[in-house]
Amino acid sequence: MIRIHVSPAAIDLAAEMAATQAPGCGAVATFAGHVRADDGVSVLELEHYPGATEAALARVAEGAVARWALGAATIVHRVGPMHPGDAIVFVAAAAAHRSAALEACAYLIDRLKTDAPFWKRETRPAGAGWVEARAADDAAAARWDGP
Amino acid sequence: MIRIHVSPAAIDLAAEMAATQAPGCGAVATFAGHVRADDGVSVLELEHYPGATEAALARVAEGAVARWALGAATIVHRVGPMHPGDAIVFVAAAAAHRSAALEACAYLIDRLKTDAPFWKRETRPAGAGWVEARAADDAAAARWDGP
Amino acid sequence: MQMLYFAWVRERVGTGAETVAPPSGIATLADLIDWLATRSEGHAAAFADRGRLRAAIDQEFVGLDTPLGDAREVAIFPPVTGG
Amino acid sequence: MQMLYFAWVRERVGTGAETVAPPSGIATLADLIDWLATRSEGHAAAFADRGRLRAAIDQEFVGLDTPLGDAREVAIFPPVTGG
Repeated sequence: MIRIHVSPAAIDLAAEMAATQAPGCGAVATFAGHVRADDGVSVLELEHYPGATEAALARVAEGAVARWALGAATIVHRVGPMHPGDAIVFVAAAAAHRSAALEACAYLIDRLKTDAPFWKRETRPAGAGWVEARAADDAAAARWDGP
Repeated sequence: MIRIHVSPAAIDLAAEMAATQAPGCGAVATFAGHVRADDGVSVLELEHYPGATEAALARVAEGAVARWALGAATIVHRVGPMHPGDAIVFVAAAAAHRSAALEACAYLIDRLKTDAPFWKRETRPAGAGWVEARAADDAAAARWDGP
Repeated sequence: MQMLYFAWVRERVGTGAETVAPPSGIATLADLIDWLATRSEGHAAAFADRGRLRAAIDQEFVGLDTPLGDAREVAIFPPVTGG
Repeated sequence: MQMLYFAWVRERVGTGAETVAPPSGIATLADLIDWLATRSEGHAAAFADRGRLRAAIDQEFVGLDTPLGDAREVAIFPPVTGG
């Protein structure tokens, strides 16, 4: 069961976690990313490519389901303006055993960072600007590439 | 902020996830283990060593907080009788960045499995019995050993 | 051909979407970007640093050397920064 | 000395807790287990397979070759299976 949502609404983390389950799946791993309050950011705005975003996230989730035989995978990404403490993204994987759930959860967030068309714009005291892509994110995603 | 709970009460996963946060921690990773419904188990009973259990879980959490500079770590373990679908265990780690949160979350559950005095007793159609320890769990915990 | 622009590419071009009719001889995405850069100062600024551009043809992410084929929708944008 | 037993060790011994006064000459956990095994058929059954036993002295997990020292609480139990 793959669940993909891209929306300007606040993410209901508890509901999303509860929805990521399947018969026989005793292990559920989740990751949530929140706007950090400690680096002077007052507003974080997420732009995306409607249609292509959902398709890219579905491919990421399908890749995880196939690779780790998941019973359920969830990717929820908020778009539009948000504020410190708000959840930006939530991913979750349900599997029979913990190693599959934990690895798949890491895969979902690593791949999402490089494979889905989102762009972050930060407003700080010194002004506003687009966030630069990080080489570390490419490296984190690439570790899942294989033969 | 380390939170440790061992109790016969049902685990409130949403509340535990929401409580695992700290200033500056934009990344929260969680793992929940549930009683599997698909292998004929009707009752799973968890016995533990009161006092020693909480101390062992605190050591596991302190190890994770020190190693990954976590802002918050939570370990909640249910004891007593439970049924298919019930959450047995929930762990969570909050950090500034995702790799620390994800790795610490895996450490918490891997170490809990080998370092804390819990014992599982399953009731199946064929009868009841104590669950045998798994060599795979020792291996998973040992991968965190290092110089 | 429907063009879409995102993030600072959109800001520099001055619009998030426009319809264009490239002349014959525009074979690849790179050719298209060269031609788009001549349309306005904004386009020129948006497309000045080719190394910072990524693209999709009909919502598939592709390299800049990709042939346009019979593309209906082409998107140009910076490296992604979601999550 | 307070003894605690858990899981199938507790079931075989027939109790989860008992107070014992080992004779002098019982230096290590292994010595203690040898001596406990003589107390009843249940104890003997519980402690028959030394390789499946784990232990804690005053709530610290230790190997079976550990000296008892002035232990107040000794727990004996199977390998743990939490999580």
